[in-house]
Amino acid sequence: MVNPVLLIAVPLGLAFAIPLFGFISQKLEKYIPPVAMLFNLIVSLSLIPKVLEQPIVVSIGGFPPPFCINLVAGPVGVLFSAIIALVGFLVSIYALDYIKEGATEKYHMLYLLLLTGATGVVLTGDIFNLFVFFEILCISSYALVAYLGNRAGIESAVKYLIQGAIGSSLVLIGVALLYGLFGTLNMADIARNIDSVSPISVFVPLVLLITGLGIEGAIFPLNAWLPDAHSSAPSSISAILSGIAIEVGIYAVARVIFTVFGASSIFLFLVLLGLLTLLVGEMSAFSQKNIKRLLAYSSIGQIGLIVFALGIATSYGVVGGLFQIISHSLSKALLFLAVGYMIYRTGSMDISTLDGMGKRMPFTSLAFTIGAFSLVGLPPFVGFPSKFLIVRAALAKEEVLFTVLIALVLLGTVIEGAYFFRVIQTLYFKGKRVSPNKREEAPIAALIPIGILMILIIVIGVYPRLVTDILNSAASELLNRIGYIKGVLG
Amino acid sequence: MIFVFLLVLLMLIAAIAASIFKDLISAVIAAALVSLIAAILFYLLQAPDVAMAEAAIGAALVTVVFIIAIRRTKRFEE
Amino acid sequence: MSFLNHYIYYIGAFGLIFIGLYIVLVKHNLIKVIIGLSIMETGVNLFLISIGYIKGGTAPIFSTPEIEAARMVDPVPQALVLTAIVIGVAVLALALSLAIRLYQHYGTLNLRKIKEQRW
Amino acid sequence: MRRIISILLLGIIALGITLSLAKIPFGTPKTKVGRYYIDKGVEETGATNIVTSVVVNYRAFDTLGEVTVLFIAAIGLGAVLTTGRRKKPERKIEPASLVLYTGCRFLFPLILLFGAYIFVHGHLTPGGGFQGGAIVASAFVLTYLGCRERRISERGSKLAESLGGLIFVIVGLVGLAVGGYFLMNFLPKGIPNFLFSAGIIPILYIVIGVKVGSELAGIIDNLIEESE
Amino acid sequence: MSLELLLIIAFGGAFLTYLLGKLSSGVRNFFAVFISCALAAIVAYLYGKPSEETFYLGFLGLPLLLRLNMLSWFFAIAIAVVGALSIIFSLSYMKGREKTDFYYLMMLLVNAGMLGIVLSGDLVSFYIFWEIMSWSAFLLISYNRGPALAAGMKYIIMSIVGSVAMLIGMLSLYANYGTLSISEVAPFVASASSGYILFILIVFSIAFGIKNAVLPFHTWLPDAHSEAPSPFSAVLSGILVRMGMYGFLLFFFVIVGSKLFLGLGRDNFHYILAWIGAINIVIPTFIAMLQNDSKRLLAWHGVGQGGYMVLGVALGTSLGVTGGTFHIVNHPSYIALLFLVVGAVEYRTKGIRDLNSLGGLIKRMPITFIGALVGACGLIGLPLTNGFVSKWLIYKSLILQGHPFLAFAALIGTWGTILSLYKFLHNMFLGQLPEKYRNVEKAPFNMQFPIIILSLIIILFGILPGIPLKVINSITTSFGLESLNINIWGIASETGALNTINIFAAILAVGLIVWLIFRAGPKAAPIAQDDNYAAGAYVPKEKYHYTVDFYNPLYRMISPYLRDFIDEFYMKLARGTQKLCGGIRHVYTGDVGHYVMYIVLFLASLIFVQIKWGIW
Repeated sequence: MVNPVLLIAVPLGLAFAIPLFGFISQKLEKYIPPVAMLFNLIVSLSLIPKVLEQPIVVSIGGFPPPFCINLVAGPVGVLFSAIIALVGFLVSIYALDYIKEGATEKYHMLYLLLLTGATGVVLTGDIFNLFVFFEILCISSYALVAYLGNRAGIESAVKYLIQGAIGSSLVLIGVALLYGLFGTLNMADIARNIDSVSPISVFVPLVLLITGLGIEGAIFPLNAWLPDAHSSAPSSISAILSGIAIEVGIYAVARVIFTVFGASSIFLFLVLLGLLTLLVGEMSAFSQKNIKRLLAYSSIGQIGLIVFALGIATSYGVVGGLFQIISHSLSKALLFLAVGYMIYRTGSMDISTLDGMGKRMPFTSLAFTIGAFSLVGLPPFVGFPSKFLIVRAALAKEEVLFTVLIALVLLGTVIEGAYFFRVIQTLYFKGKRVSPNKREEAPIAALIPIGILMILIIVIGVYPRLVTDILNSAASELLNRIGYIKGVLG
Repeated sequence: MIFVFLLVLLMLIAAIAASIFKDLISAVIAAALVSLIAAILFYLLQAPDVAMAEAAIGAALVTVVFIIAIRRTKRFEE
Repeated sequence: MSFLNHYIYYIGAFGLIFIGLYIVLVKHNLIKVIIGLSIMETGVNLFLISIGYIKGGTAPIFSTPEIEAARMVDPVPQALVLTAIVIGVAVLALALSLAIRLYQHYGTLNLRKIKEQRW
Repeated sequence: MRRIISILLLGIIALGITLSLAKIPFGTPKTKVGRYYIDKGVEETGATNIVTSVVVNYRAFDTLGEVTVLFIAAIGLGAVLTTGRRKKPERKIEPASLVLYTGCRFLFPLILLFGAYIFVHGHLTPGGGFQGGAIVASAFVLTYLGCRERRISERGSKLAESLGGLIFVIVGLVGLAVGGYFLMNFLPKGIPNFLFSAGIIPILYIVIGVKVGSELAGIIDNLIEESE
Repeated sequence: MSLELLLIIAFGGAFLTYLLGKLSSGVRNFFAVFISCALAAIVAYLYGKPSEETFYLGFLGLPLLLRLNMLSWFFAIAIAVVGALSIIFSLSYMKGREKTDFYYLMMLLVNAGMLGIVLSGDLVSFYIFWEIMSWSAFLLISYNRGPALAAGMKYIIMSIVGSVAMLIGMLSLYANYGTLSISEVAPFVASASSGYILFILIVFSIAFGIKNAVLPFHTWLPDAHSEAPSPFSAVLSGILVRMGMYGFLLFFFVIVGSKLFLGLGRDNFHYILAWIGAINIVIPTFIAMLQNDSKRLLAWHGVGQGGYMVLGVALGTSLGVTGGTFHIVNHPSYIALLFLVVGAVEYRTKGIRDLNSLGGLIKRMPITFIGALVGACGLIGLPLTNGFVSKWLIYKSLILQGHPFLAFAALIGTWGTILSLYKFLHNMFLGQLPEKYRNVEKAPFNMQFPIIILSLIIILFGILPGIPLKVINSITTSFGLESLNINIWGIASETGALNTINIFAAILAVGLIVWLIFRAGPKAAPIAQDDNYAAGAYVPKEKYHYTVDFYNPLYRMISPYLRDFIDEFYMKLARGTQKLCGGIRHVYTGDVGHYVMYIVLFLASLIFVQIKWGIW
């Protein structure tokens, strides 16, 4: 059996080793992240069949679970680590050619560490360890947002850092309170004892954790850093931030609410919060002129949809939410990657400068179109089954409230459709009918990941069975607290 | 006990001072004082390891880093 | 007074946290804000350590054989705080380097004036 | 206005936290995990400093993460400060006064030695990799401030940082290979209270010390570089 | 020949066409025509072979079904024929334009999507194909750049609203009954409470109404039709829009069932629907009369004719449904024909659609004119065209059911149609030939070919309506309505007798007499166009006054009342939304102090709520 700790240890070791490879040859450095992520992808995929039977719980250091840090490679963890590895792998191939300026060695290290942090967050079963990996994720994203060193990048990174630091302090206070209340840091152990303490005392750490983790997870009033950071980072990093980082934040929030606290009474609140996030995100994106900012706001909207679905908290809802996470990761990564080279070619992020891209960069434009269609939820792309599941989950509640709410959610989708279709029109049909510009397609290292993402979006969209098994068991892991506690503590 | 009480009071006053001072160097020194007193409190709370770390890192190194940063930017708050 | 006796460390810790938060909320200057973050960080650490304290306890080190294990204070919060301190320094250093770069670009550290990224 | 709102909101939060704190009385033992460490720590890890045994053995994974965070900060800071930097002509740095210079040269190895002592004895006495590393870094700070011309070689610090991290991970992986658990304490525990005891703990603390020291020094080096 | 294979050919052919286009445009053109004709042939071959099969199991545990019955075959053949003809027409129309590969891909995709819709046996595949059709149509509508972009946006936004409604309805059915197969869902629905059925029908009616451009949802259509490339306008107006009618038929009669449908809402639901249909006939027809853009004029008729179908179907009697259904298949024949005519004229005059600057093209493009004439007759519903038959059935059923006001409305609609199509014919083909079009050539053969075919169809079905009526009769009987007595000349039932042979004979006789009278009377002598004087002075050619401002007095009289209030309302709504959205994003003020305040506010309000109300 492959030990899931390798998913963290190997990329971490390789990240540390990048400077050493750099001593051998400068060219070698940039090939480390793809190798590490490929390794992770293979390991995660090979873990899936085992995990479907029962979660793999490994302890670090060889002590029994509540007394040491343990990793819980359940369906949720492996699903997320597979997504992280997949998107990380593809984006790192993209970066081979895209990242040419600046301290590239540092870029590759930070990039790999970011992904390692994300993997750690989704696999760990210890709340303080979750905090530590969260910090790895956050701090490397601060640095990467500032990587270009221009005005926008630095400003966004500073704002992101201030909010993120507040968030991590809040998380730490929450962890401290939990430790004070329960005398343990193991999530399963806390979950087992959570009912022994009066609700008001537990509520405060819960709220602190939701707020602190929700900042990275971009839930509405906490997500003000997101549009800045996503639009100012290099596009490859925007793809990762949008496709992985916020999903991991949502994972953490969900894990805390579902598993640790079992806070079933705030699910409705979560639904409303998701709806609010969705509407604010989509509406803010609507009249946006900056293409990357538009995508960033759309990410907020999608996160809202995910939170909405998770808040429904039936197995349909959670499956839908997780499916939406997959769909958003793939689609948004694709969009950012596609937009990256468009911006590179035009030198501007203004949407109106993208006219005629359909001629100049046909493949990239096609990729953008498919990504946008998928986000809007059109068949036969991956966004459709996820939207299908979410709407079904909401309607299966058979409450008028949920019917109204899902109608509002879908209204948000209409807005999303409106602005994405406008961009697509700009790509293909806007502007004068000029003589064909010369082709300036993105380099092959960028086209390969873009192509793979496109294929994945279509394949999963057409054949959702590929992922539904793991999604179903992941949903039952999230909903079945007792099972989780038993699985970890025996 | 009164000693602890005074220390905490002093620490809070230093923290408030750090927020009030317009001169950033003074503010940083006040923050360093906060850290230092915190280190003493750690020691009193039977955490010598943490006290050492706080004194070496929190009070000393952080202050140096702050001062370098202030030298490279602006000394006074506007 | 006995209340103070019991909770003086908590009061100190949360005092620092709220002063730090207040600085972040109200102050305009980026360096000030970072100072606020660091004060907050210290407060959290103090809180963690005071959770682990036991009245009349000793440090969790078996430096001499006659130390009673039962009277030792909890070692876990101390380990956590060690980690937290280092993380705090890391964030701080990064924040200050960003502040330096921000100053190079904008010529000011007033956060109310640095509003190019918005809407 | 902003002040009033802030105070109001912070007051509400404080109220909530107070309610929660009511269930966490000060000064009473309330932990089972900590109790386990105190009872079994010496026996299981061989370190007499229980905090060390928690940091480097029971919760070594956190420590790995923490080292990584510092590493990220160091390279992130390098990336932030170096990208887009205009190359300035080397300015001549005026040398420090002789007394200061000699004093620094004299103190430097002593401080270094002190730092090394602290992290080597981390499993026996208070202190450890972080504290020792910070002291090592302060030795470098001293030389920057005092001697003004000394720089740690970038290659050297890079090597120390990445080798340090790598050794940490490799020790963990060896534990995985030998005992089936990542970061398992696979070396003999020895007799408590001796320098050569506690298995991998001293190795890891030395690694951490070197790494933290070079990273903190590197951070300050990077920050200071252009300001001169 | 399985249905699965049919769809694989349709979709695969579309993509293969695109790829072949990268090789050579000649091969691509041939292949596109081949695929679309092959589809028509296959569909024709499948006549009378009902089947049902599962074609895909991978979608979230829902089996996706395909099924062929009379209803779907009936639509499928219309789709395939119109699709093939418009592709043939495109060959010259699209010559030398940009992105032709893309154009053919999308044309074939739209076609394939529509085939998928009518062949799907469950609502999920229905929805999937519906969406594929919607977005490929969006890309085609936007194809012409310029104003087409706004038209495309209007279309796609309304279309998404429609599919959102459909999604809600569909998943509500799924959540309640656990199945989405049409045949399995129908019995469940039949036993549902009438309130729930009403909810389902209203939700789906929004979706289908938007696609079918029923009155409050029609605003996308005029823009989209007039801005799309003409061959696609033919498809769009002829058949794509009528997918909404297919949906109505499916839901009213197959899923809900005719008895339940008629009794819904104390017998009022279908009556209200009929009135919507009637309004839908009158207003758009009069708006059409005032248009000066030939395609826009036709587009408004597309809306108007939809009203007849809704009216007929909503009546729910055998005659009415038969008339409505027949109208659905008649409509593509003449509206597509007229759009193709416009396309041909546009092609030869280099893109002129303004009715005020055309004229006299009858000499230059005679075959096109004949096509236009036949199409216009069909649209008006003159005898000996298929339009007559279907409208006659609708009138008849209205009168039999005792709805004089509805019948009157339908009649008014016909008058408006006559007036506006006279304008259309006259301004394009009759009157003076403008100087600059003196050398216009007749349309190329592959434009004339579809025009001729469609004209023949119109006349054929006009004289021998029994052929389609037989099919329609079997559809309506499958709905549970009583069967009509169909013969090849029409209907022999007592209640709705129709015999086109009598009409044919009468018209032949009258025509003969008229011809004889004209023969006997004095003949008009053709005079050169510039051989005329005004008040004794020679009028320079460039000052000739052609047929400008048709119906100008009428226009001045009624135009204030014929504004498209609904469209204006939507535009206002859109602007309001835009303003609101622009306002919302100002919460991201750029001031990090505010952002931290949001965080603290969030935290504090949660704690406050908990302390105050104790939600947990």
